[in-house]
Amino acid sequence: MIQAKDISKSFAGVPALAGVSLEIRAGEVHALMGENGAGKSTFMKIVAGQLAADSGTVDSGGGRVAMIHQELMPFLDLTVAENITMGREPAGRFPGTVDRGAMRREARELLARLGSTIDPDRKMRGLSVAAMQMVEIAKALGWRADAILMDEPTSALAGHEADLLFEVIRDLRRRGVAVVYTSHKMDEIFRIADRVTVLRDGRSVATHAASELDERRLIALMVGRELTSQRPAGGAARTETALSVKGFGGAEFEVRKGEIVGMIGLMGAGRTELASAIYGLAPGQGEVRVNGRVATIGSPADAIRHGIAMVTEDRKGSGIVPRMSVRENLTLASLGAVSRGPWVSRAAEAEAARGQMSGLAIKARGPEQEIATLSGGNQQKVMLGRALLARPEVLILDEPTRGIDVGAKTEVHELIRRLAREGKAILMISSEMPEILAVSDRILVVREGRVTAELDPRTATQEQILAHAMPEAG
Amino acid sequence: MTRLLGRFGLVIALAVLCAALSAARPSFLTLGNLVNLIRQISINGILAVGVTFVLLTGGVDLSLGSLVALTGVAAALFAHPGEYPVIAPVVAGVAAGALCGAASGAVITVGRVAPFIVTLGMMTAARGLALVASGGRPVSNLSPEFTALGGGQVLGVPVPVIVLAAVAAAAWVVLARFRMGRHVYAVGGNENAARASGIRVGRVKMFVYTLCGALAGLAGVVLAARITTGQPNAGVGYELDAIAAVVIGGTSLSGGVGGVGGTVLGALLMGVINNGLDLLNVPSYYQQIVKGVIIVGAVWMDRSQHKS
Amino acid sequence: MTRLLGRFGLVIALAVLCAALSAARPSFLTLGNLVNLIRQISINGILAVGVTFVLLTGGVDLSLGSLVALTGVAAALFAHPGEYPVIAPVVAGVAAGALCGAASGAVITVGRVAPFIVTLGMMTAARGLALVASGGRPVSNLSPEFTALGGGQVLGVPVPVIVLAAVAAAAWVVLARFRMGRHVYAVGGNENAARASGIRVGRVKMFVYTLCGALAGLAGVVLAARITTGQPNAGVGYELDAIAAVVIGGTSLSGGVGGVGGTVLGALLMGVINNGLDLLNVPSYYQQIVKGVIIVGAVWMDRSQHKS
Amino acid sequence: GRTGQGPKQPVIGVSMMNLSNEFIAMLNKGMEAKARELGVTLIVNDAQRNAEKQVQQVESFVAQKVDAIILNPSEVEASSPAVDRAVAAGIPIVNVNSETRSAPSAFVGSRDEESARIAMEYIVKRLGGRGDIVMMHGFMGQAAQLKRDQGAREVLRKNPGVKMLADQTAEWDRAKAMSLMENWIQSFGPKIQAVFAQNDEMAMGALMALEQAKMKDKVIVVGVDSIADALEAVKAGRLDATVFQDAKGQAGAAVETAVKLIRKQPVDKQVYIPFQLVTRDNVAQYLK
Ligand SMILES: Nc1ncnc2c1ncn2[C@@H]1O[C@H](COP(=O)(O)OP(=O)(O)OP(=O)(O)O)[C@@H](O)[C@H]1O
Ligand SMILES: Nc1ncnc2c1ncn2[C@@H]1O[C@H](COP(=O)(O)OP(=O)(O)OP(=O)(O)O)[C@@H](O)[C@H]1O
Ligand SMILES: [Mg+2]
Ligand SMILES: [Mg+2]
Repeated sequence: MIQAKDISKSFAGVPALAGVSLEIRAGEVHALMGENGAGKSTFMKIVAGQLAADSGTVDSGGGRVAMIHQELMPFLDLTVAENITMGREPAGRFPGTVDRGAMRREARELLARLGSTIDPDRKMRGLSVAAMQMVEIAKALGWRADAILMDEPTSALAGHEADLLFEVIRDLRRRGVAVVYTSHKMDEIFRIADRVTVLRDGRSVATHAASELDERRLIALMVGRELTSQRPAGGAARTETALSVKGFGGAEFEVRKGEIVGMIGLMGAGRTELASAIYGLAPGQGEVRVNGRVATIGSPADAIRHGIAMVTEDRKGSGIVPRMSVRENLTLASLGAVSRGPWVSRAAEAEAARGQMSGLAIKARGPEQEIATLSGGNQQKVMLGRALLARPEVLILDEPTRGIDVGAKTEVHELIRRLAREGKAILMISSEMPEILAVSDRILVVREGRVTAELDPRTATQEQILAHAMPEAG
Repeated sequence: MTRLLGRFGLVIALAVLCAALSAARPSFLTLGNLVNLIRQISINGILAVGVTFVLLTGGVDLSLGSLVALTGVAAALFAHPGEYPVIAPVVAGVAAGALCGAASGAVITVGRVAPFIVTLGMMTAARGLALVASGGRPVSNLSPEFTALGGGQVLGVPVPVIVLAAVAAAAWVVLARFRMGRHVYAVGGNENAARASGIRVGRVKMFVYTLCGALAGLAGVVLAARITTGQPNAGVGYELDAIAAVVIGGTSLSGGVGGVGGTVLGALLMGVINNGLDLLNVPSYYQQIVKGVIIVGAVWMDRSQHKS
Repeated sequence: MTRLLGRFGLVIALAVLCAALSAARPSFLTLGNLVNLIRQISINGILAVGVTFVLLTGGVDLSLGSLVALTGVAAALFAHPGEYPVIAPVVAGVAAGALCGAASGAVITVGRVAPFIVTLGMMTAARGLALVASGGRPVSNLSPEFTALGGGQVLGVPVPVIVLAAVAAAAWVVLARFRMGRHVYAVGGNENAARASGIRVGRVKMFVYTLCGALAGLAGVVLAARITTGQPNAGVGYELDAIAAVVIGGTSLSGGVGGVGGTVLGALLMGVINNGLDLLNVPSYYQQIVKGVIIVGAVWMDRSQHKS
Repeated sequence: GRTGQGPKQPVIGVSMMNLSNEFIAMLNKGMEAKARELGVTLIVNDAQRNAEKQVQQVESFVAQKVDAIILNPSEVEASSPAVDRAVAAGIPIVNVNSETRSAPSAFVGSRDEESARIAMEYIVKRLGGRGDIVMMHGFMGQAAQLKRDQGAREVLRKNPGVKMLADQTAEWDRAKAMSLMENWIQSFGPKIQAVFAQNDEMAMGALMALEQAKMKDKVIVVGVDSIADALEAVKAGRLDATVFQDAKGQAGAAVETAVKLIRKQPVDKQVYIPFQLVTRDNVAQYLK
C-alpha cells in the first residue's frame, strides 16, 4: 500500500531521519515506535506529503492518505462540523456551495462511530484537548482514506475513549485500510498492532510482528538497552497539609507535603477546569490554602507567589512560547530568580537552563534551539522544567506525561517521586489509569466537576475507579 | 442567530445613538436623511466588504484608498461622453482594481512577504500610477450615463445604495454558503491546519486580494461617478475607515472570526456618527474627539456584551 | 549574532541601494549628506522604536501621528521665550504622550477592546485635542533654547540624531537584557503561556503602550523644535511610516519576533529611499511608484535570504 | 457652531474644505463674525479635504432644508456635484475661496493661479530675469496645487532665462519641506538661487533648512498664504515675500452674498478679491 524508501531528512544540518525504509500493507496496523525525537512524526508528515524529504521516495500507489496530527490543529473559531469536514465539504445544490445539513450529519455520524456526543454545532474554542483530539480523529476518518497515519491519537484520551478508537481501527483493518500508529502507551501497541517498526535516532532499527515482541523487548529496542522498569519507591507523605482546597463547585480535598495525589476522571470530567481555577487561570469561586494560610489567587502570578506552579494540559495553547529558545522557555516563570533588579543575568539563566536540560534529559541541540522545533515529548519536558524552576511547594501537573516516551516516562515518574520526597505536594491529573495507580499515594475521582471518591491506589482496582467516574445511570 | 446575537451590543449601541440623535434633531429620523445616510456609507461599505475577506484570512490591505483613486481615474478615462458604452468604464475600473489586488496577492503568496508591507508598497505605487495615468490632474467631462452610477436613482433608491446592498448580499452568500467561504475562514483560523486539510492556501489568498482589489475598483467607479471626475488624489485614508468598519463589526484582525453582517453594522455605526455629529453641528475639532470616544465606546459595549 | 544574520538580506539591500546611489550621485556618500539622512529619519526612528514594543506584544498603535501633533502643541505651549526653563516643554510633551498611551493601554487591557480600534479612536481624539489646545493654529514664537533641540548640534552631531541613538540603545537594552523585555516577547509569542507562567500580561501591555506614547511625545517635541512650531495638523500618516520601518526590520505584526536592531535598519532603508529619490530628482509621480517597488523588493530579498 | 438665536433666523449650511488648515480656519472665523453681525445662523461642517464628504455634507444640508449654503470647495471637479445638488433643490449656494466647474448662485474668492503668478514674478524680478530655481508642490492633484503650478509655469514660460532645477511635492507640510530642501541642498548646493513654495508652511520649512545650511542670504524664498509665521518672518527679513489672500474680505462677502440671496436681493455673480504681494516694505499693514 505504502512504500517508503530511504527517507532522509535533516533540520538545519541535524539529521532527524537517516535512510528509513518502510513498507505498509493494506489492512494492517503498523505501529511506529521510538523515543521522543526518534523521528516518528517527521516520518509520518513526509509520508502524508506535508513535509518534503531531503532524499528518498514515497509511493502510496495513488491511494489517499490521511493523518491525525500529534499537535492538534483545530480551527478554533469554527464549529466542530466545519472542522471535521474542512477541505472536503459536501457539495450543495449549486456549484461551489456547501450543504450545511449534510456537513452536520456527517460530523455527527463520524463522532458517533467514536462514541462521542460532542455537538457538531459547538465552536472548537472551549472544547477540552481530549474533545479536540476526538474531532481530529473524526476528521481523518472522514477522508475515507486508503491509509491513515495516526500520530499519538490517544495522548489526551482516557482508556474508555481509546477503546472505542480501537474498535474503529479494527473495523478499518477489516476494510483493508492501512493504519500507521504511534503511541507512547505500550499496552495499546500489543492490543492493536500487527507489526511494529522501531525508530531510534532517525534510523529504522527493526520491524517485527507484534506477536514476536513483548513490552520489555520492545522497550529495549527503542531505548537501545534494557530498562529496569520497577515500580517507583513508596510514598513519603508527611503529615503537614500543604494545599487545601474548598469550593469551586463541589471540591474539598487536601494535599500533604511529600504526597502525590492523583486525579482521575473521564474526558471532560472537569479536572482541568478545577486545577485551572485553583491556579488562577480560569474563573472559579473557592478557598485555597497553602501551608494553612489562605492564598488569594486572582492570577497565575499570585499562585506562583504563593508557591503553586502548574504544568498546563494544552502545551501548544498555554504552554510553549514557540518562537523562544529552550532556555527562554525554561526560565519564563522564574526570571526573578535569575535577575538582579531589572537585569536578567545571562550566566545565571544559562546555568538554570542547563541544569534542567540535563536533569530532565531534554533532547535538543542546545539551550538556544527554538522550542517549536523540538519533538513533542521534549517540549513537554521543558514545560516540567519551567514549573520546577519556579521552586514551588505545590505542583499541579495536568497530564504531565502526555506524549512522553516510555523511557522518559519512567524518568518523569521517578522525578515526581523525588520531588515528593523533597517535600513538595503534588496534584497530578492523568487520564492514564496505570500511571495514576503507579505513582499516586492517593486517588481522587472526579465527575462533573466534583470529587466523587477518594481511593487508595494499593487497594483500588480499575473497575472500582471507573464505577466512580462514570455518570450515574438514569 | 448566534452570529446576530454576537453583535448584539453593537446593535444596541447603534440603537441608542439613533434614539439620542432623533431626540435631539427630529430631522435625523426622516426618510430623506436615512437614505442620505446609507448613500454616505456606500463607498466605505463596499471597501469594507472587500477587506472583510482579506482580514478573515489574517491579512490586511492598506492600498484601498490609492486603488480607489487609481481605478476612479481608469474608469474616468473611458467615460467621456460619446466614446464607449457605459459598461467600459465600469469594467476598466474593476479590472484595474482586480489586477492590482492580484499583484499584491501574488507577491504575498509567492514571495511570502508580509501583507502589511506588500499592500503598503501598493498603496504608494498605485497613488503614483494614478498621478501618472491622469497627468496629475482630475479626469473630468464624464458622460451623464456614467455619473448616474453615482448620483442616479432606481425606483427612488440611490444607485450606490443598490450597489452596496448587492455587494454585501453576494459576499454574505459566498462566506456563509460557498466552499471558498469556508476556506477563507480556515486559512485565517489556522493556516497550517488549512494546508494540512488539503486547502490550497495560495489560491485562497489570491482570491481574497483579487476580490478586495476588484471591490476597491467598484468603489472607485462609484466614487468617480458620484463626484463626476476621476480624482488622482481621492481616497486618502479610506483604507483605515474600511478596516475600522470591519473591526468594529467584530472581525478579528488575526483572522478566522467575523463576517459581512458585522461589517455592514460597523459601517453603519461610523456613518451615523459622522452624520449625527454634522446634524448636531458639533464644532469640527470637538467632533473628532467625540467620534474617537464613541467608536471605542461602542466596541467596548459590544465586547462586554459578548462575555455575558 | 543570529539576530543580525537574520537581517542579512536587509543589510545587503541597503548596501546595494547605497552603492547604486553613490555611483549615480557622488554627493550621496558625503559626510554632510549622511548626517542629513540620519537627521531626517530621526522622528520616524524614534516613533518606530516605540511602536516596536507594541508590535512585539502583538498589538498595534495607530495614534502615533496624532500624538506627535498633540505633544508638539503641548510642548510648544510651554516653550515661549522667557516663560519656563527648557525642560518644561520636553516634560509636557513626553508626559502628554505617555498619558495618551496609558489611556489606550488601559482600555485595551481592562476593556479588552482590540488595539486597532482603541488606537484608531485615540488617533481621531488626539487630533481633535491638538486642534482644540492650539485653537487650530500653529503655536509659534518658541525660545531658541527649545528649537535647538531640533536644529542644534553637539560636537557636530545634530541633537535629533543623538536623541534617536540614545532611545534606540536604551530600547535595545530593555528588550535584550531586562525582564520586562523578555515579558514583552512572551506576551507577543503566546499570551496564554505568558499568563500561565505568572507574567502579568496587563501590566506588560500598559508598559508598552505608555512607553510608545511617551516616545511619540519625544518625537513630537523634537519635531516641534525642528520646525520651530507646534503644528496641530502635523504628523498625518506618521504611524504607517513607523510601523512600516518596524515590519521592514523583521518584527512580526503578530508579535513575539523581532527587535530594535531591525527597526533601525528599516527606518534607515526608508530614509535612504526618500533621500536618494530626491537626490536623483525623480519626478514626483514616479517617486511614489519606485518607492513602493523598492520597499517590497527589499523585504522580499530579506525574506528569501531567511529561508536559505 | 450655531451663532445667534431667535425664531426666524435664516440658517446657512457651510461646508469648509479643511478646518485644520490655518487659512481656512481664518476664513471660517471671518464668516462667523459676519454671521453674528447679520444675525444669521451658521451650521459649519468640515470636509477634511475630502470632496466626496463635501458632497455628502451638502446633501445633508438639502435634507435639513437650510436657507442657503456656502461651499468652500476642496476640488474644482469633484466638489461640483455638491453645487449641482443644491441648485437642483433650489437652495442658493455661494462658493467661497475657490471655484467649481458647476456654476453656483454666486462666487466670492480669488484666482489661485494669480497668487503663484505674483510670487513667481517677484522672484523673476529679484533674479533679474536669469537664474536657477526650485519649486515645492502641495499635495499632488489638489486644486490649489494644480492652479499654483499653472500660474508659476506661465511666468516661467515668459522668462526663459529662469530655469527650474527641480520640483517636488512636500505635501503642504513644513517638516517634509525641510527634508526636501535639505536634500536639494545636498544635490544642487549653491546653484539654487530661489525657492518658490506653493504655501507658506513649506516656505518656512525651506527657509529653516537654508538657514541651518547657512545659505539663506544667497537664496530667495517666497511662499503663499500670509500665515502668521510667514508674516513675522517677512518682517524679520528672513522670508523674502509671501502672497496675501484676504480671508476676512472673502468671508464677509460670502456671508453677505448668501444673505442677499435668501432675501432675493440682487447680487454680483462673481466677486474677485485680489491677492497682494507682501514684502518687508509693506508687511506692517498685514500684521496686527
Ligand atoms: N521544524 C523542525 N526544525 C528543526 N528540528 C526539527 C523540526 N521538526 C523536528 N525536528 C527535530 O527532528 C527530530 C525528530 O522529531 P519528531 O517530531 O519526528 O520526533 P518524534 O519521534 O515524533 O518524537 P515524539 O515522540 O516526542 O513526538 C527531533 O530531534 C526534533 O527536534
Ligand atoms: N466531549 C466533550 N463534549 C462536550 N463538552 C466537553 C467535552 N469535553 C470537555 N467538555 C467541556 O469541558 C469542561 C471540562 O473539561 P476539562 O478539560 O476540565 O475536563 P478534564 O477532566 O480535564 O478532561 P480532559 O482534559 O480529559 O478532557 C466540561 O464541563 C465541558 O463543558
Ligand atoms: Mg512526534
Ligand atoms: Mg484535562
